[in-house]
Amino acid sequence: MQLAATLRKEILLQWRTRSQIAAVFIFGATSLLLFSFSIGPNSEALRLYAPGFLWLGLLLSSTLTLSESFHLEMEERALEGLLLLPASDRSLYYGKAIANAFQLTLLGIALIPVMVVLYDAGTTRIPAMIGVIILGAAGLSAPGTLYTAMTSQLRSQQTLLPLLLFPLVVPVLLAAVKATSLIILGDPMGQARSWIILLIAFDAIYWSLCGLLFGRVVED
Amino acid sequence: MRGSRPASRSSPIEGRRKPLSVANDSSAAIEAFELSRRYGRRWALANVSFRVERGSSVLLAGRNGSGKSTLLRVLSTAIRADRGTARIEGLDLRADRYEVRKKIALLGHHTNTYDALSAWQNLAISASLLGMPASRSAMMPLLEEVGLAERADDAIVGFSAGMRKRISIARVLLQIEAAPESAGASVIFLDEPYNQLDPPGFRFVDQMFKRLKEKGATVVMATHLIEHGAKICDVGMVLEGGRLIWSGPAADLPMRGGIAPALLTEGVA
Amino acid sequence: MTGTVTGGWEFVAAAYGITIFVVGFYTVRAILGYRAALRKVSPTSGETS
Amino acid sequence: MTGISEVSFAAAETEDQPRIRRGPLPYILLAVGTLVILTGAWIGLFVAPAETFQGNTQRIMYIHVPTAWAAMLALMFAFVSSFAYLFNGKWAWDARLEASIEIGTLLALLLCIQGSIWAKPTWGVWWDWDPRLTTSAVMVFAFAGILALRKFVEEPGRRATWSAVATIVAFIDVPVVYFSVNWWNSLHQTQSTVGNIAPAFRVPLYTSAIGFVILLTGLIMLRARTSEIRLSEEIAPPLEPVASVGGIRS
Repeated sequence: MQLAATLRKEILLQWRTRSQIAAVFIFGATSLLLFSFSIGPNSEALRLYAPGFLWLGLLLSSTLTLSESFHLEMEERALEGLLLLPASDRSLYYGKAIANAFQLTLLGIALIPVMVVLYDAGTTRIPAMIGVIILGAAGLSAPGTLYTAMTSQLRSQQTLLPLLLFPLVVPVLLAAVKATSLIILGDPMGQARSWIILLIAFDAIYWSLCGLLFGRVVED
Repeated sequence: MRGSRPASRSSPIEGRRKPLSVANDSSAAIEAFELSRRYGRRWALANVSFRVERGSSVLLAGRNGSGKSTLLRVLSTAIRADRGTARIEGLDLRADRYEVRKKIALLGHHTNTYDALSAWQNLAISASLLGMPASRSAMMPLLEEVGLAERADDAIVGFSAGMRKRISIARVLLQIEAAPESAGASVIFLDEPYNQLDPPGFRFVDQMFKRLKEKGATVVMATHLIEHGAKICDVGMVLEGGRLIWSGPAADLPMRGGIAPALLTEGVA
Repeated sequence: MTGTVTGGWEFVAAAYGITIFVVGFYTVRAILGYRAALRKVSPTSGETS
Repeated sequence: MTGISEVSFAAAETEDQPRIRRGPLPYILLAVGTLVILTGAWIGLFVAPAETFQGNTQRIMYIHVPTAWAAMLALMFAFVSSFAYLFNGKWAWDARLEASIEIGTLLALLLCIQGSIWAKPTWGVWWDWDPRLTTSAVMVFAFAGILALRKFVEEPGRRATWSAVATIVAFIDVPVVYFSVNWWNSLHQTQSTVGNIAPAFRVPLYTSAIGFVILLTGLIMLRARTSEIRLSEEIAPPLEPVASVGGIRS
């Protein structure tokens, strides 16, 4: 029941800060454009690297959305106020992590057309594609939410969050890129399934672990 | 005003040397035992022990940096004690943290609000977490009470410090009412509640104070307005350098509270 | 010993050299750091080793 | 009833203070460890025969594999220290955490360097995306990030809790990273193995492995002592148990 209340709060916050999300989308689209310059106008190579670029763009954007979501909590210590009501740290964590995953999923889905246009990397397997984006976004947001809860309380948050988060999400990146490229470039051996299972396993581990640890991070 | 104090002159606060030999009797709202908290090299709160009876009101005085806010934050579980502990209505600060939070409400220096959201939405978030109806119409009476009804739909980001304070006060009121199944907060910590408020705001805090006392709640108020506080509180406590240096009837505090005269002359925040 | 790849000593030397240098450097630093920290808190001790 | 309440207050009252630890044990361990490692290196370099296929470059394994074991042990100890700190809040565990993360990261870095030196003559490239090598590189960055986090957090209690949390999160990631890289790379690269070693190669390997573990223990002890002394300077000294003056009334 508390989770419903925290989710309601997150929806309110996201709706009120929707212009921020639009700005992050532009950031992501710009990075996709810039990535293509590193390859050159070689449509075949671009198509090959498109999934990698998509996920790198999403990973870079995630640091922005994560920081912003905790900036709102920390500037007037709103999170502390909720903890003292009392709200359970777990419901606050899962509310936040779900909201961040949702935001990243939206961003990922919005970036697909950009990827299709820039890299000619389209696919008809839309549900599978969205499924991979949801799982990947969840994998980024679970540890991302935990780490941002720490770094947002520090002065040098912009540097520290990528430093902590990026090495950790290597498996997410690998699995999501592989699965996405198998979806786009064709999957004769049916390998995408095993990458999706890896993503699910990562999500399962970190959604439970970070929920347990969040309380220690936000409580003084 | 003085008539509101209990007839007996004996203070509900007693410092104690031994760890609460008659502890855990349910009549105490707060029993603190050697509460201490450090910030880095400094003990902001050092061995503070006292006992507050239910329904009494405490005036917490002391200079800037004497540990008033730290004490209130430790007692309200916003921060941990590094040493010692306390019981709030019989519940241990450390062991029963979550349960303690159901009993307390803190009006602190931070407003605990979301700038991007409107006044009513901020209150609605708290209300829904407390399991209370959280619609806009349910929030309106509360906003009217704190004088913000016309600004209910405006984002807080444009609010003045005093208006933000009123929202915090509204949230404390919400916690006191709370859901019907739980009793609501009954130990209230007010950290400089008059700060940033205009004269109508002052009267408003006093009204809230009176209402709390009528409900039988225990109130601990840190303020620099000692003469005013002494009129409405039962008990006085003075902190200095993180230590409890004086406690007694609040009415005595302005005259006999040790450093209290110095506090009065050094200006009021 | 037939089929043995000869040479490669320069890689072996590099690997051992770097390992000894890094571990040795860190060990010395750890010892000095500990002694400095000890001296700072209690100036009289720290000579014993 | 009175007694119970006294007990519960007494338990909460305990306050942990970083200690200043002395004694020659770490120095002894360092000396013994160094000697054993040097012995193992001697045997590995000059006594053991060259390996049939890889030739002399195989001798790198006599330090590479022990480094890997030591790095893994150090990080495992960091993981244990994190749990210990989160459960009992003793400063000593924070000091051990700092020591073992620092040493584990350094050894993982060394591992990458040794690995690429070995990869050059064996595979012809400095860096092949071998799962072990890649995993240790990822670990270097992950744990270096935690060391950076420790530098940025000034409040000691917060620093300890946060780095313990981050260590648990990062350590759980090690097998996941290994597994995913292994899978990712398995299509075009057969793995290097160190299994099934002949006795002639086993002696130098195990000798230096034992030496590395002894040295590691000494280093962690020494480094943890330093951290604990620094902590004792950061944290306010214990309060004198003064008689409360709250009761003094005029």
